[in-house]
Amino acid sequence: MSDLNTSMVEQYRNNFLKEVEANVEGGTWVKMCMQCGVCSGSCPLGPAWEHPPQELFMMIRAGKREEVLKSESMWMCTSCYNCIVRCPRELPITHIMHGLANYAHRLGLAPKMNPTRRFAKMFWNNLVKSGRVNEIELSVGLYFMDGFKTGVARAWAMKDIGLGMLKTGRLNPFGFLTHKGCKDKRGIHRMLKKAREIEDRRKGLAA
Amino acid sequence: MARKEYSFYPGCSSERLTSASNYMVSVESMCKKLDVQLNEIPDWNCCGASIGYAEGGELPRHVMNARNLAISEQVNKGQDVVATCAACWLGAKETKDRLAHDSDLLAETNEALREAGMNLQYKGEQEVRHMVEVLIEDLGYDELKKPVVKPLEGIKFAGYVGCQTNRPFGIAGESFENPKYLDKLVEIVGGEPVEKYDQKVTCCGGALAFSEPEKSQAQIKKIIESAYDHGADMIVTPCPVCQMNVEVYQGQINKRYGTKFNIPVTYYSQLMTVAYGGTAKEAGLNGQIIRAQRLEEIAAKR
Amino acid sequence: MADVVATHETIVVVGGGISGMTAAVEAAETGKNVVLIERAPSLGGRVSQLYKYFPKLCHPTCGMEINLRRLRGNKRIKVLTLAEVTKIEGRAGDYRISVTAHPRYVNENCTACGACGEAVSAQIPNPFDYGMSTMKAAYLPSLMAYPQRYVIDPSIIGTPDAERAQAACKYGAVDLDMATETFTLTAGAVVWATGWRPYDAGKIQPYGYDRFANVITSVEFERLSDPRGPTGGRILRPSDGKEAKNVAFIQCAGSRDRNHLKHCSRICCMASLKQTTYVRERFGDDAQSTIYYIDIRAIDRFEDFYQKVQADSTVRFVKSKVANITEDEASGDVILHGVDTEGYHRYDNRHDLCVLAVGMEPSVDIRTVADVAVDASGFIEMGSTNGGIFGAGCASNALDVNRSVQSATASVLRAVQVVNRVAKAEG
Amino acid sequence: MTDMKIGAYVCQGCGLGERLDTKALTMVAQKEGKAHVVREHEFLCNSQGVAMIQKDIDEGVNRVVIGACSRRAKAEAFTFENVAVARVNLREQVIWSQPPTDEARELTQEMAADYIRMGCAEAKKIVAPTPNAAHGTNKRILVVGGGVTGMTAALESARAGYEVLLVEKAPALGGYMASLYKRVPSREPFADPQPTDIEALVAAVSKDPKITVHLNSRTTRTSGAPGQFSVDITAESGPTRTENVGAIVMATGFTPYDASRLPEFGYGKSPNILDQAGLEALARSAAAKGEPMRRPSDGKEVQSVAFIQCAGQRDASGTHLKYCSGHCCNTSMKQAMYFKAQNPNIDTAIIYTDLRTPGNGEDFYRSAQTKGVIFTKGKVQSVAVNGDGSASVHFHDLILDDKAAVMKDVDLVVLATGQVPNSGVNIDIPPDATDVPVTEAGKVQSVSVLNLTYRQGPDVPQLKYGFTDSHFICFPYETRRTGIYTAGPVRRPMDITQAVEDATGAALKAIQAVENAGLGRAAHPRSGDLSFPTFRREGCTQCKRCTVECPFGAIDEDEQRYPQFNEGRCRRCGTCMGACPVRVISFENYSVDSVGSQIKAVDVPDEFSEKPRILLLACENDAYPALDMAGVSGHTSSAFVRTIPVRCLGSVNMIWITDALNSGYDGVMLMGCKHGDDYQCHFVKGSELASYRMSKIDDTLQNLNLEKDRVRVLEVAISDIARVPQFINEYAEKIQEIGMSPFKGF
Repeated sequence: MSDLNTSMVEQYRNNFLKEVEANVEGGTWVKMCMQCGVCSGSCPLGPAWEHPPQELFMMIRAGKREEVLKSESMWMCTSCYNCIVRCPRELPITHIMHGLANYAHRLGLAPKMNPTRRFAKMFWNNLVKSGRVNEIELSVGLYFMDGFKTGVARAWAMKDIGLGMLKTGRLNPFGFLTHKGCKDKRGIHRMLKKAREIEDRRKGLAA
Repeated sequence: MARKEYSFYPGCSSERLTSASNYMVSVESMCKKLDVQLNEIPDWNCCGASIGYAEGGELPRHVMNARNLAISEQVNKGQDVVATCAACWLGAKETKDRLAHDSDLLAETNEALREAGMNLQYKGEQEVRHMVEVLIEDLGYDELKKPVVKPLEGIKFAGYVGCQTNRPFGIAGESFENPKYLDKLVEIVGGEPVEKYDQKVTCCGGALAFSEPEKSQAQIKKIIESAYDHGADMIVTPCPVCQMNVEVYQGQINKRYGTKFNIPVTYYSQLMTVAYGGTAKEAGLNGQIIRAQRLEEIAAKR
Repeated sequence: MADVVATHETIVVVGGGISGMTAAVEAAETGKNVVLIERAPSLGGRVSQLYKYFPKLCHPTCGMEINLRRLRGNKRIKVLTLAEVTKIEGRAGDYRISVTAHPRYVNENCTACGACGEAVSAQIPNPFDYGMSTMKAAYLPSLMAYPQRYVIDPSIIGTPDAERAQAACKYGAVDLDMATETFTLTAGAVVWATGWRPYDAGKIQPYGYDRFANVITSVEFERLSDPRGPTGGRILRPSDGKEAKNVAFIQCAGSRDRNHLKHCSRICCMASLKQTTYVRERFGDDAQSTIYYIDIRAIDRFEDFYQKVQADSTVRFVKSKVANITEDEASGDVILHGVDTEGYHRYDNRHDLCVLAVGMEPSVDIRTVADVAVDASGFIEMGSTNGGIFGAGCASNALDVNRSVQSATASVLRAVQVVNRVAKAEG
Repeated sequence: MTDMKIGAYVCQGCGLGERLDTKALTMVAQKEGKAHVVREHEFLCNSQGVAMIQKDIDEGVNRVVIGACSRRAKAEAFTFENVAVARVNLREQVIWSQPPTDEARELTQEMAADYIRMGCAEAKKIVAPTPNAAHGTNKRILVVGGGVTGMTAALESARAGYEVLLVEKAPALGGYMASLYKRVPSREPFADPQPTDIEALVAAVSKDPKITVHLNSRTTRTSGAPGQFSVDITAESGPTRTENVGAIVMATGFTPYDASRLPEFGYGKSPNILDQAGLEALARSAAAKGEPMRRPSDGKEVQSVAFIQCAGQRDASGTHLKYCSGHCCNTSMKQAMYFKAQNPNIDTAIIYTDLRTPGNGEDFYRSAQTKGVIFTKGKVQSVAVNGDGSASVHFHDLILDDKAAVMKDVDLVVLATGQVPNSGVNIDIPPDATDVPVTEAGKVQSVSVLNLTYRQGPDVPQLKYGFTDSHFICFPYETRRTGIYTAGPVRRPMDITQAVEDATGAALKAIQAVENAGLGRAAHPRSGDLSFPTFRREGCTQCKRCTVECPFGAIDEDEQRYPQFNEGRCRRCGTCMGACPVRVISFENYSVDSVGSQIKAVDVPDEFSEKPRILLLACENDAYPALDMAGVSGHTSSAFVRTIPVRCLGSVNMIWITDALNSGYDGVMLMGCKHGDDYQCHFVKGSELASYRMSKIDDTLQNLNLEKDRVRVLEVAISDIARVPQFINEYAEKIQEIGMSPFKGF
């Protein structure tokens, strides 16, 4: 998909940093980090990070392209924005993590089976379909993404919650059929297609 | 003519028969009592939510939000956009913020917007605000106190603010680590806020609730435990994602950790509706999976 | 203040801390007439509230004694305490300086015999201890106080306490009719040495200074360690008076931070290194100090001190900006959360006490008083743009004591140049 | 000299009247003290009290004894023109140091009586000092060194109206700063390198009518004292001229640490490995040619640069410089910006352990990052030079904890080496010494700068690592050579901004020195003191102790090998007086006799009285104030102690102690300041010399066959307010324990 994957990276030189600056949301901020680690310490899922944000920034500067882009770490971001508000250098860390994940995902380097990556993909496709999220379709789809059997098992495990939601009128059992979504679906699809084109052009990614 | 009018962005989870429909119900009742009119943005679309990043990327997410804002600028002229959902508010506000500081991104956004119907163009004319902001800044605590007829006496609430209503923008004048407005709202409706509730801005892991359940449920456990430790009867929150996560997974958490959690998780709008004399139905209390009995009792009182 | 004689050849020094006192004596010993204006009731400023100086670990009162002797013995210096400069008008060689003098309610007859203090019953918070202790409402600001005269706190004026103080004084030194005075001084040049104030630690929300009793500031820790301080130097923590043997020091508390002060306050690293020696001095091998830092800034020969502290087995260094602090409500202990970025180690460290090495900001915004160029942090910029008004010490930059005194000495020469020009012109 | 007329005044204020029989005290003054006039007063320090004394003075009283509060209080009230005043401290150190009980009354009164006796005895032996007629009046300032520090000192002095002589060894003014391409910014927004503007500075100095510049010249002989220095200025071409100046600013700057001592970093192995000075040269020549910066080895345009911080600095092992030069982090950032300005795509990496950019330097740091300068926290292990002229930097990445990190094929490596002071000869190192410190070895030359004719050596004493810094935090300009002030990197490692500030401060001190010399007044810490040491030539045995021990090198030897006092250089500490075995040195208001007679004046009860007497000689700078504050704080201490303040323990002459013991004192205490590495003695060596002399006291005690404990030397700080009375009481108990002195009543 992209020749970027074949590009050679020298350790402790700027070429990977430049790649990140060009293609990752908020990437131009990576060089501003002073390695204080307040972000790493502020993440609610901290222990789940193999490489916390400030370390990822250092790895980018050190040219560790593979380790960074193939890492599970940035997929641990819960978008809580703790890191952003505490960073003494005002780095938009949350967005950089999203940007790295998105970039790795688009390059096809992101871990295939990472659950968040898969959920995010499914979530996006779900909302794009009608312009609005179809919750029942999303959750059921989620249960069954690894096939029928595991799906049934997952659904069963979740049945109490599901029933609770149904009973309280917070889940629409017939949502598959009745979910309407936006009127201007075609417009939205065209719009998103265009947006994707523009972004790929900017990032030198083949659509 | 209502005393306040806003261009309203409800968001996916506020639709009928969705996860936050009860929030929606109570917001409508609350606004009626406060004489605030919400004009829904026609054919609004999803904000993309923060989790949309992986597949959606940067520009498409901005475009989604820009579409809503552009429609609002076109239809609900001169009104501030108000959202009730933290994610919707943040998504829209972030887009406004980024486009205001990045002309290239603005141009690209409008280029894509042209592909959608209603020949839209985003200008960035309208403020994007959270319902709580509107209540505190436009009406003010005193105004919010006036309609109270049934003070929620004797109920102790843990004010759980969560992340995205609080960071990175938050409510003006409040700190990121220890915002006080929820507690103030609780006081206004006659309830008792939990002092020193140390988990009030802890992340519930909502974004990862489906993909990393054990991790997000570990977060939720902290949030609920502290509420119990500080003697709370209920948790109150301004965020539909927080509400759902903290409420619906208590059963699973009990299984996982052998805890006995069973604490109601309510919305500020539900508290206010009841305090303002609304019925349990008007307050969407029937939407609670864990019943908020104390509130229902008060609502039932003549 | 009719007795203050000032001319176009007079140098007015604003601020009676180490920088201002230095400026005053250096100028006077160069043969210039000086009016020294201090807002507090006595000279000494912030350094007099320090237990020890780095890197020598000597005592501020030692140099203070010498400076006071130089000052007492010099007829060229007129000292005004409890006085504030409200406006400076004019130009180099010809300034008119508006001063507001607050009443001390004690005149020069005072012999500091202490009778009024014994007579008064009201207790007030002691600013010398940052409010960590209280004192009588008729008081001698400190043992080294100059002028060596008591002060009656305005809060008891009009109460029987004040009457008692007056009755107790055999020398007619208590004068309850004193009132605020405003007057104008003439001067050829001004040395502005109003010093610094600690950054408001409450603004650093993740550290909970406003919520947790055992999170204190570095200046407060100086008082806790000082035998003349509120705990008699026995490092007792505020929540329960327990000995604080396990102390955390957080560097850059407010400094080097776009959310707070963008500059580096220079002294904080050395101050914390020094304060670990207080813990060591007090508790010996039972002491445990941990310094959480981004970069240890021990420049020039201060490096020796850093290396000395590094060699102390009771001191740990963690390369980390602490993410946040939580309190263990049961014990009152503070728990610091964060990541040691040297090799990525997560920590949740429990300490008896946490000391925030708070940053420096100018204590007075000079722009409200005079038209003077300041940098983005409010420090007076060096250079000729300011006519005959010269910044000295921490009013001009974040400086340690030694550099402040240097700066004060330099500012005196700049002031001398102005008044010498005037003298030449006036012949 | 008119005959002596003593007036003794006893105050009754502050409780003295209630606690003491002041009438009896005036009697003591009259009968035993031989005071001509004695008076009591209920409030001596007020206007009437002072007027009363002045009246007596007008009527002939020329020695005044004030029995009131400490000499540290009410100094303004009790100063009288041309009259010697003896302050008797009845308040802080008598009534406030004794319990206010009836039982204590008798001893308190005895104490007061003794102090009155001592006060009268002192008054007899002192006169109000008058300045030496021989003081110098030359007000010209000599500045040695024509770099930014020296030029600033010269210009600032001239602007204050003083003549300046500027001596520079090089053929042109400018110094190290002139070799810089640009300087670290000194103004908002602290974002970009700034022109040095050195040409403007040189021009200003050159055209200033008050400044005379001598280039290609050195100071080959310096003698004299403040207000009257005589200096030989020798030009390279030969001729020497002698000039007179009043004070000297030494601004001889620094030399970059010799990078060839860093082979591990490849210096010398490839022309592409430079020190910071080398990089400045490269940048200047490139800019001059209007060309990009190229690799020295092959002229290839530079694509990548690595900066190695702390190269040969902060080295605890002692192989290289132990200290941090302070400016190098900012300097490397500045130099990295040279490259970013040339081409933003040039890789510039700064490898550091602690980034040190205090104050607004933080803005400069952020600016460097914004420009794409990359900062890596790491410890460099080695630099390997590759065949193609590029280099590979091997280091331990401290963040990623990678011990085998490598920065491959960089075109240039810049070593941030430190500043070595050009401080001349280290007079404390004997010429034949083998273990010379790195800083010495690091010097290009170790020839004298000032060539002082002083008995104690040709240059200014060095504090540490060759720097001529002051050891006093509160007094940065204290040098041990009065009237000679050092400034800039020779004093302490520093950057340009600090050097300019430092030069201005040093210039003020030099100006102050000539002004005071002209009035015969002493310099800090006894500022304004008019007394000065004199000696009885006929009594002198030429033992030279005074010339060796004077902490300020104030005493030379004349051609007949007699001590030659240069009071302009003297700080009036009295160390010479303490050193003199034949007691021929004295001051008008402080002498072996003035203290000795106080000691003798004390009434020593016989051995059956159970009333021991302990002499306490206390340093007036720290111990004495501590004793005062102990009194103010209500700490009580033994009533058997009699305290005499001394200018410095260094001024304590052995005879005082032996006299005291011989005349029946049961013990002698000395309280002085800390000595050693972190000395707190205001006269630098005083307390150290005292402790050295006292180490020999045991023999004396043996000869008298007295117990060792009869003499005790203590180090106290001014803050030892609670400890000082403890020391006294512990010692008093010790004396009780060993019993009364056998020498009583002789």
